[in-house]
Amino acid sequence: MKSIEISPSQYVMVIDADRCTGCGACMVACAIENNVAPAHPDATDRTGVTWMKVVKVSSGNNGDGKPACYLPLPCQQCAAETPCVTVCPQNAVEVDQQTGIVFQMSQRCLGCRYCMAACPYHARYFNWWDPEWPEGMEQTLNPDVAPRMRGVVEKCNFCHGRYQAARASAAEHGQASSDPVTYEPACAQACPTRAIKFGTPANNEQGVGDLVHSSSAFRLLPRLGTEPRVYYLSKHKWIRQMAQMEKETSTGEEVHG
Amino acid sequence: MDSKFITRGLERTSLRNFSVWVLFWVVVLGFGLYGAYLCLAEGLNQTNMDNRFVFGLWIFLDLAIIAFGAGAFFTGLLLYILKRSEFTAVINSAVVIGLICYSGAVAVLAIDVGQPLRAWFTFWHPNAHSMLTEVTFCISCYLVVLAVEYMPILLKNRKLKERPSLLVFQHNLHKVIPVLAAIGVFLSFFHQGSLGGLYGVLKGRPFAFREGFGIWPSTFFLFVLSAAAIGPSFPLLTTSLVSKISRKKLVKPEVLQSLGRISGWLLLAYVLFKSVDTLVWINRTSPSLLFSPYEYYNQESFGTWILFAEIVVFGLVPALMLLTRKIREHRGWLITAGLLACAGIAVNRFVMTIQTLALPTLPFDPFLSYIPSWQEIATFIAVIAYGVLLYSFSFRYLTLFPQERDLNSLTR
Amino acid sequence: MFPFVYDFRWEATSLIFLGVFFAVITTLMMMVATVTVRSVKDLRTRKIGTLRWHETFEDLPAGARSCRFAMSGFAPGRSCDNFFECGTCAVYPRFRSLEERHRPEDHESRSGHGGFGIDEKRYYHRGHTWLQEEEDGTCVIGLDDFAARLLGPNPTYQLPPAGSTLKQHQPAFTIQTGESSVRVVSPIDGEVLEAGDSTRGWLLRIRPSTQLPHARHLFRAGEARRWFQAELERLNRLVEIPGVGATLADGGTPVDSFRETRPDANWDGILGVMMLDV
Amino acid sequence: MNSGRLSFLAGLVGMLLIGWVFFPSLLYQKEPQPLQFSHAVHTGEAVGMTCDNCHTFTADVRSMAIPRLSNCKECHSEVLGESEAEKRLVDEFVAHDREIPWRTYSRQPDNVYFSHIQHVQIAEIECERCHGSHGKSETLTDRQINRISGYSRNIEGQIIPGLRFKAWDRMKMDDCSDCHDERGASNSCLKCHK
Repeated sequence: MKSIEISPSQYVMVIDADRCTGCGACMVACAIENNVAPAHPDATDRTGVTWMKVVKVSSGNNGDGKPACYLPLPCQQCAAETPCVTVCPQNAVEVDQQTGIVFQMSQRCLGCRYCMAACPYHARYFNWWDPEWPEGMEQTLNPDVAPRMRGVVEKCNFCHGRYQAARASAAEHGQASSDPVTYEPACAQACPTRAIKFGTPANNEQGVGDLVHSSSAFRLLPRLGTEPRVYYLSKHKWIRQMAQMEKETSTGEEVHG
Repeated sequence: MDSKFITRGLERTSLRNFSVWVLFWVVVLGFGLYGAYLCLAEGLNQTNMDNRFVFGLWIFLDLAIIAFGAGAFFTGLLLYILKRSEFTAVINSAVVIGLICYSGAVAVLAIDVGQPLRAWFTFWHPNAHSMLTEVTFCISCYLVVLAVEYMPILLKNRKLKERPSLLVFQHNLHKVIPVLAAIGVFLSFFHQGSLGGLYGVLKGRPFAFREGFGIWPSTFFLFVLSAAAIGPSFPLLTTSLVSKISRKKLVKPEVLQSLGRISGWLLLAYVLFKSVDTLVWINRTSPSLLFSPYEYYNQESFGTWILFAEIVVFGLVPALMLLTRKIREHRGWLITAGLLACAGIAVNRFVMTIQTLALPTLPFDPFLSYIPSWQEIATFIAVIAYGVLLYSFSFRYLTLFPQERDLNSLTR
Repeated sequence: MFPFVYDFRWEATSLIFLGVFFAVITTLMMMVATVTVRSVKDLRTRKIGTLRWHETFEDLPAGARSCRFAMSGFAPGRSCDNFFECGTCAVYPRFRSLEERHRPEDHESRSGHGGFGIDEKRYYHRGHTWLQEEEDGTCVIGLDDFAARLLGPNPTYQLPPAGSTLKQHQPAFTIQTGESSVRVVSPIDGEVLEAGDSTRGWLLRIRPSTQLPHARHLFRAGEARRWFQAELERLNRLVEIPGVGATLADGGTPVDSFRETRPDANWDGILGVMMLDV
Repeated sequence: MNSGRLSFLAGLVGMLLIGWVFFPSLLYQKEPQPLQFSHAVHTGEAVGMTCDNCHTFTADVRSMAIPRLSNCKECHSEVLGESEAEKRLVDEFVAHDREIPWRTYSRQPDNVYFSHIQHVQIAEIECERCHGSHGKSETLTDRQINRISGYSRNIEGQIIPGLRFKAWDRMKMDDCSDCHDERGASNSCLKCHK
């Protein structure tokens, strides 16, 4: 696996697959934080909006003591050749150079869904229905996140509403806007097992700077060259190999992260 | 009754028959438009597309009918640029079909996107790196070109040309048609290619991803070549169909055979390049991304038979048929070969869109299936009905086939 | 799209892409503008008549456009590409001299050929009119036998008033017969002196701008015979007329009215195609 | 001049009038302020207040607050001058301890994230850069709301063809991005959008 090319001052997320119990707290926290409307009655698991989605992966008969694992799948915030950015016909997707966050401008989005076809991680979601909140529930909307309308694509942006808030309070303390700020996305905050760590390698918040270099770190489909900013951790070889599509590895040789 | 509007020397069915025919298609169109209206008013939840199967029937059909519409640019290329004057016999019809295909495709695209009113954003904030930007620009420009090319045909209508201003305009417009044809060829080359590039660039879809030259993946060139290959085949089919329905001889058989022969050579070249491309993809491109190409064909509905069908049954076979003089000179076989060739391109477009999306990329992802909803099918039917209506009116009131008067008697 | 639009990208790819796009759009707009300007100019300079004839000529079925020398056998299969303007045709003199050397004018006097009356004194035009020079230097115009049989009984004529100008190959007058009306093109440039009618044997008396012997595009009797023959064959391809065609070789006389033999045919279309009004 | 040309000109003038005069008044809904207020009196030499005397940061430090009644009450617990507005202030609002429902001129659209603290404190941009001479105005004009977009006309700009002559004539995205360009600040979407 290639060494990371990610600027140390950009954010990374490290998800410990061994710790994840599949409880789904991150999914709920994400939806509430980011003003995702309750699913339409006709929505299925393939038409709903779940910026963070936990999938269960079974080992088959090569369990290695762990028959199944859960992988929380947010947008992988690809750092290189970001597939969704190059395909968007009207520059509605952008990689922020400072934070590394891949940002979907729903207001610019045409809803052509080409980015969804391009995304190898299926981490993008289309608003098939008008977002509707039950009477009174719109009062609970997060003012830092703009709701999206029907017919546009949206996805995880590392809770950039929280980033903006952190940025503002950093400014209050006189911090220049070029320095990275410390904040925690809703999913990381909500995880009861602390399986999701977030920060910049430079500041090494929650140890992310070390974790991305650990031997158990891996990323999804690294051969596509997308350099995701979301890392996974697992001590189990089958999980690492499965995620990297490496079916043939000689025994006894450790795959280096 | 309307005989004053029909070109002199052409024999057309009675107004009553024509009205019945039109009425039938208007009803079909109405039904289709209702489906399309639902998709616009209620949103794309009316379709069976979803977050994984983001493109469906519509994109497949868009790609296919835009390839079929290539007849307009290719006949224009043969006639105006390569000076093959025998194709005057089919150019008008090819232009009308091109116009129908492109306007139909654009209309469906407008329904397919989530926010059609933002379509102008692509022009205002274009991302020059996106194949889709290129497609959008080229198709809109080419639609304008086709509309301008259609004008002289329309203005030749018996009643319209009575007006001096229209006559003069038509005359002058006709003089610059070669320039339009050249622009059309240029635009077609790029957007037919970019439609192929749409999928070829998707590294995240190893089934569709292809290497290429510079910014263009190999599918770019394959799409151009395949569109050019059926460019002559599709007018051959439509001409035969119209001939059958109207019970008129429309063009001399030699013209159709000539179209078939050109189609055959191009198709042969396409099959050759497609085979080389497939081999490179199986042996190099796909393995380099750690995807075993054989897995793509393990799925229930998409076996290797589809690859065989695409390249051999609907590629090599019609190519060889069209290149065989004896087969070409037999009307029925000629049409069969044209039909096979067009089906082959449709299969190719199907594979590039539907199969690409059905196959999983993530290792733990399942294979997906998708069946279009009635609203999607209705929208497609609306395009067909629109095409039939526009063509019927053009055929009745305009001169689509100049040779028709020489080939038919005027006895009822 | 434009440099003043937010997030316009000053990078090579964008600039090339937009450059090509604007080039295409500009070319398209320039072309439509040029066509419009030219059209306005053409409308002003009143070339409509000539232009309409050229357009009509282009629209004629291929069978109606054969060269006169194709009919006489000197240029087999040749189509006219000069709008029947033999006076300005480049190949005319060559074929004409050939014709004169190899087949001296057929003086065999016959009152008719294929049952059509052909008058040695008359000049025939491809729109099925004839011209005859009178003693006072004026000319009279009439419809030939072929046209008379196409039109059927009792056609009505809308003739131009005295003083009108006629232009060669451009509509001179209109005939109404049954449900169809057909415009008859003028065989020559000239000025209308008097309108006649069918009982007087001619329809218009004119003062031609060209002296008839110099009007190269008109047929004399010998050529007219071959042309009538070709026209009959053309008609027969459009509609099978009993008593014409195969029987003609025997010198049989065609029926007086083609119409009556085949009332079911599309006579409006036939009239237009045969009389150069499509 | 013939009648055709005359009627063309008349039509042109008519349409221009409709477009430039009638249509804007139709497009924008006028909302009067609940009370008249003279910034000029307060910031003038006699009183000598500055903007941040009343417009302080909100709790989340992103916005500048519209003054609350408590700000006013600091001086205006009783009628000080002779103006009608001030009498109303005391009678209608101070006496009943009722907040004045001021109408905000420059509220950005929902999808815009604007942080005053970053602009005022970190970048040290003067209030006038965006708000112009509002702090020296004698009266409060009506707020004009675009009936279609719901945005204030102060965002879209008062000049009908959409031109900007002074930095504060408009507060559209282009105006933000121009200033970001000038100062070398990032123009990434994420910087201002949410």
